[in-house]
Amino acid sequence: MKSLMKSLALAAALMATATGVFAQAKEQFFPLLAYRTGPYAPNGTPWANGKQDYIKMINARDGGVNGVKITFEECETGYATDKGVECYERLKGKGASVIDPQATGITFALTDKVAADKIPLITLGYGLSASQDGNVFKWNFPLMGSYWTAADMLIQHIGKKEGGLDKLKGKKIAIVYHDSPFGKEPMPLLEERSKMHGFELIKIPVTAPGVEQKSAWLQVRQNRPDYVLLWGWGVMNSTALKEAQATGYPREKMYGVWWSGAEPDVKDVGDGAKGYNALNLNTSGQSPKVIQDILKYVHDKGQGTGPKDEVGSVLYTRGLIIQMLGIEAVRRAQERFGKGKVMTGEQVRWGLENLALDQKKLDALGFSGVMRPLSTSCQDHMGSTWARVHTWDGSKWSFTSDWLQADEQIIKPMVKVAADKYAGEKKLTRRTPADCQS
Amino acid sequence: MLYRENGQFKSSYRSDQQIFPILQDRIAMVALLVLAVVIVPLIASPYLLTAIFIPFLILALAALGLNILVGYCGQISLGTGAFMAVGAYAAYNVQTRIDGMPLIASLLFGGLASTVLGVLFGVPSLRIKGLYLAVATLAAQFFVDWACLRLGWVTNGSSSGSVSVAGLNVLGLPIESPVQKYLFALVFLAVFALLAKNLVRGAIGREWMAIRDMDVAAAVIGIRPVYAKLTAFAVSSFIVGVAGGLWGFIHLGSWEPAAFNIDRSFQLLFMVIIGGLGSIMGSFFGAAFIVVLPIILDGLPYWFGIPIDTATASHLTFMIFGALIVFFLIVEPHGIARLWSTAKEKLRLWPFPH
Amino acid sequence: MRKIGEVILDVHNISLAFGGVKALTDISFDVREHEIRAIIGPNGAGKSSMLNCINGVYQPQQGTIALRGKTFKHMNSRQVAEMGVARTFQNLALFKGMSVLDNIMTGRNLKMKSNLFMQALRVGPAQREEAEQRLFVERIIDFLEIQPYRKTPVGRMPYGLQKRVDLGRALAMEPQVLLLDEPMAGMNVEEKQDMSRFILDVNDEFGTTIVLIEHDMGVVMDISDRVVVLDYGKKIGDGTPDEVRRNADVISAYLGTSH
Amino acid sequence: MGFFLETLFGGLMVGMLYSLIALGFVLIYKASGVFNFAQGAMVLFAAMAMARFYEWIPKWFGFDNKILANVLAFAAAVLVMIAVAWVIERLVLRHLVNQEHITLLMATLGITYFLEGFGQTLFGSGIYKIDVGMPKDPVLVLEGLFAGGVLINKEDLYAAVIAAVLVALLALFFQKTATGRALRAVADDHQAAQSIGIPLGRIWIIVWSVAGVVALVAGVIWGSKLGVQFSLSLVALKALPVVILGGLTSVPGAIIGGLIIGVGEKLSEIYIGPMFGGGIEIWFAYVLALVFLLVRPQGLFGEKIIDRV
Repeated sequence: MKSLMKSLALAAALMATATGVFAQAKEQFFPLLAYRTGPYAPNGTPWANGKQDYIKMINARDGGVNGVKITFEECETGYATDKGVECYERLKGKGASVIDPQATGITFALTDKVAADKIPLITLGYGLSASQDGNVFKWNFPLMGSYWTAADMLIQHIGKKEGGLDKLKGKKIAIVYHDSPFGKEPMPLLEERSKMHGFELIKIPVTAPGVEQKSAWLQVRQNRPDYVLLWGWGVMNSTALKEAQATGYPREKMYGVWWSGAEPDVKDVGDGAKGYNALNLNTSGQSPKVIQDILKYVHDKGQGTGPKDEVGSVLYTRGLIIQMLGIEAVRRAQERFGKGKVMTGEQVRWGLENLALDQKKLDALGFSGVMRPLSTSCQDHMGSTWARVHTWDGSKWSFTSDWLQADEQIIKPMVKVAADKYAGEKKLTRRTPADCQS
Repeated sequence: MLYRENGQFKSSYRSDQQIFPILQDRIAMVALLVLAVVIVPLIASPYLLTAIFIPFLILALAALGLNILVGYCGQISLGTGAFMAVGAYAAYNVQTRIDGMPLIASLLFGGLASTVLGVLFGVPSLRIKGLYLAVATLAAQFFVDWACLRLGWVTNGSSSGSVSVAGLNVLGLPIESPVQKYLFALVFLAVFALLAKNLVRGAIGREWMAIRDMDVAAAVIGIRPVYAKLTAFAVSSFIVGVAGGLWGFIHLGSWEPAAFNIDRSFQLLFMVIIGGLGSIMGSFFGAAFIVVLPIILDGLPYWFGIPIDTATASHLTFMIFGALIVFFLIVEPHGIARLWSTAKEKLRLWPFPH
Repeated sequence: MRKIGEVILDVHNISLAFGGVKALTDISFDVREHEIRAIIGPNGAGKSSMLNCINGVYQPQQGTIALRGKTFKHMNSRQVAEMGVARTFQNLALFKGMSVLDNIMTGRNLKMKSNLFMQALRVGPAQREEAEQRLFVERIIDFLEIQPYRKTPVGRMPYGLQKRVDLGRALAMEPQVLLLDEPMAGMNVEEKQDMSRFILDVNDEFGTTIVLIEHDMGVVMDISDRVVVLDYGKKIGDGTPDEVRRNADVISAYLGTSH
Repeated sequence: MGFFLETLFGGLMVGMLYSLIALGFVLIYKASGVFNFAQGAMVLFAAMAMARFYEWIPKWFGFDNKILANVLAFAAAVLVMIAVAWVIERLVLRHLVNQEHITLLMATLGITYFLEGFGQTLFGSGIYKIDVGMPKDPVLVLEGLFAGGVLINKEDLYAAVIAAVLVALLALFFQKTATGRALRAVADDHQAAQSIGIPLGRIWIIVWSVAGVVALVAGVIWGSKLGVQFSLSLVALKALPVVILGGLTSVPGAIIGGLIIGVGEKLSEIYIGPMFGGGIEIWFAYVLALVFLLVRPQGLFGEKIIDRV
């Protein structure tokens, strides 16, 4: 045991010094969970780069938020839940006031912990769909969308293509999904929709991480569905597209969730992926002002996190948005709890709950056109459910639909039911209006 | 340093059969327990508890279980993760389905469930050996991974396949804060370590080692391979199953099958190899080493300002683990535990080697 | 003073083959209580295979083996052991990872009755049992004069002593019939003398019947009462050392002259 | 019926790739008694080397010729794999001579982790592309016979042919060349081989190099189909049942075992899977092998094991 004790003592000591460094006042600390290794690295890396670059840019351009410098530390999770928990525990000790786990599994593991630690959890476009209900999930913020809204939008879009949702009757829609909570989360909604419109839903699981999909696509070939929804992440996406090509399934009939529609997924498939569609929460490309600022203040100074030419890619930009929302929450909180102060987790939570990013604000932030306005409330922790479909033309993504929005009539009741079930299991009571003011 | 056994004469075989025949060792053990039970909870930060001590304790327990199978009985297993999973999900099911089910009972039930599976997949070991058995245990791994995702009742019908527990308590005492969780895990580890130690130094332990070292000879002196191997599988997977329950309940609180995937199995096997095959103590060393090393490597850049990005750090972890496995297999097949005991040997003779 | 008694072990028409290879053909011989019976023969004569048949490692295709008149054809090693047959091995089959003490203790396992849980908890009976058996084992350790090595892992001991531990493990079973497979192979002169002494003592003091495979003719002729000679899996001679010495087939087999 | 043929064919094609990986296992096991768990990592490592050199070499030497780039990249990758073999022999094998199988197996687990870490450090963790000009699009055949015809993936066909050729070459290498005969001698009995003066060390380097090249070919085929990424090393796990089924020591066993497993898992996934909600192929292959083991512990073509005392 001696050796153990020694190494722990060492670890503790080092830890102490480390925290010392980060514990100085006037610094808002952002823990960055990331995965730059393993099966999901291709998608995890640009995402993480975007977050870092945005922080660097804010510090360089504005000197932080009202004078509060922003610090960060990145922790490699490798998409593994237990590693994620370790990272969380380590970084929370350094004054984390908001966290984005970047993985559905880690989100599930942290959901209980953050409530106890009073640290809000941003799960932009992923995580627990039910957590959009802020009355039960006080600390979760699935901003801009959840798997349910995503699935809903896809079905709507396909409906439009067919010329009306009623036309879906008798159609076959297959979902090729990552066999994990991430891939299974949308099922309840899809089942709901298939009941409503009478289309047949064919579920085809792909064992994680999804390097070997031959039989999945043989099943597609067997059932000959009218559409295929792709619910993959990391290496699974590109593999799926290659297998689709190999089995000759028309890519035009394939629709991916917004985690299956980025450059790494299609780049090395090239023409093979031509015509493939996927949802997207944000634009890509280097034209927006915020990207220009990043190039100017960060990359031109040689402080860029990733390769310059990947700046503005789909997932990179999503990283920016997440980081921006986190920082805006801090800004919003400062407006109430004192400008130029370091915000606590509870204060940032209030900020996240009272975000009001109208077009004017977005333009000011340099996000004009990148995303739709978003405003959250105590009840609604999602803020907005806008997304567009973009299509790969063999060399680049371009939008092929106008903004879609999930159907409240369907989502709301489902969220309510699920949230109540969760509250029941966890013996939680819904928040009172009074609590919303806090 | 006064580390001597001179003058400590054993008046009876029983006293010679104590776990720690040497007085100094007994003192050290007591000291260690005091440290673990009193001091650590007092001084350790919540981070150290939740991110290092608790995982260490639980994984040490699992490694202990695996060591009985691999280290003592010589039956390799690449499916330990599966047995942990079974333990965790079985415990989860009784916990959630039966109202007011005491926590400890659920965890032990998890252990039993894992035992059943363990014996089931142990049966091939009667007919097939070594490499082939490794593959058999892999079968268990993949099957369980699949079952936990696919069979609704395993996850109590949770649509996402992820499950979580809350409001843990033992006889009303909550198991919520890091310290409580730490102590809870510690008790489990201490108790099972003691029981395991008794087994391996008793008749059954000798049977296991006999099968490991020379199975034909063992059979000739009347040891039934069937009994020896299956008990090893049973005991091993029981402990591993309980560890699985603790991992889900105490450490993660909410988990998905991926928490017990094949990487976990390898991780545990590495703990046993590095720590020391056929040594209870070794399981502790191994777990400590493998839990702490990556954290230190991750930390390095920040502590010393060495410009290693997180990716490189974790690649480095991979490489170091790999290298160490080979190193220990070549240089010291009995792992850190043997290094430790040789150190003690030296100490006994010090300052007069021979 | 020992006296030769009834037939205790009766081997009858044993034939054994691996795939096509015939290891033993139609072997018959008997062993009387308290006697020292040697099996000799050139390498590959099937001596070890014979022992392996007797204690159930191999299942002969034909023939029967009777212990104290109890005939058996297919019997596993455990049953044989329970009937009081112990065995040492030609190329040491000790449990290398274990101490001398533990190695010999395994010989007592048949005598230990306490179940898994009692052992885990180390409650009274289990504890007591352990101590009792330990007592017996210590007697064997004294008898074989290996006290200083009690706690040493056998792997680290000199070869000659390992042979003793092997014998000790067999003796711990309190066998009625003791099968010794080349107990003196690779020993120097005085090691051989020690070993012969032990064998004779065992035979005297405990009255154990001994079946012995040995190459060293000197030793065999000195200590054994009767000798079986095997060659190419066939029995070519059987009788007292002197009879065997005069047997033409045996001589030719050993001198290698064809007939 | 048409679809059944497609599944069958698909299974055979995947099976061919499994055989290729299994072949690596068998070669190494025959010659050095090592159950090389690292075969998958070697496939990954080789494929990554190939993919990256294909990008780098043109940059370094400033030319733009796909074929030349591919050839050079392949050559470079071969050298890398030989280096790997050499290092493994130097640092690991020769220190573990005559160790137990389990020990060796665990050592290769160590090698696996090292190679995975090292590979990602050298070559990165992204998805990389191997483009040896394999056709990507499928063709329909037998449309006359079945409605909708039978869809066959050209790339799979090519892959199968390449694999078959490689196997043939290996067979020749073993039967005809002196080294090959030496290898077989070593496989039969290490001590004996040593005693007649066959240098074990060199033999092992050769075998591991050959296995490395086999891994490279497998990696190239698999990589050009699905892209090269960290997860590629997992395909080794799918090849294990193949080795068990075919027998650890038998080259034909690896081939036939591969085909059986390939077809078996695809058919099971398609026709049995849906009853269980799908995703069964990974464990089905293992259970198949396991059941088989209980009936015939040494595998289809393996040699029988007898305990001597």
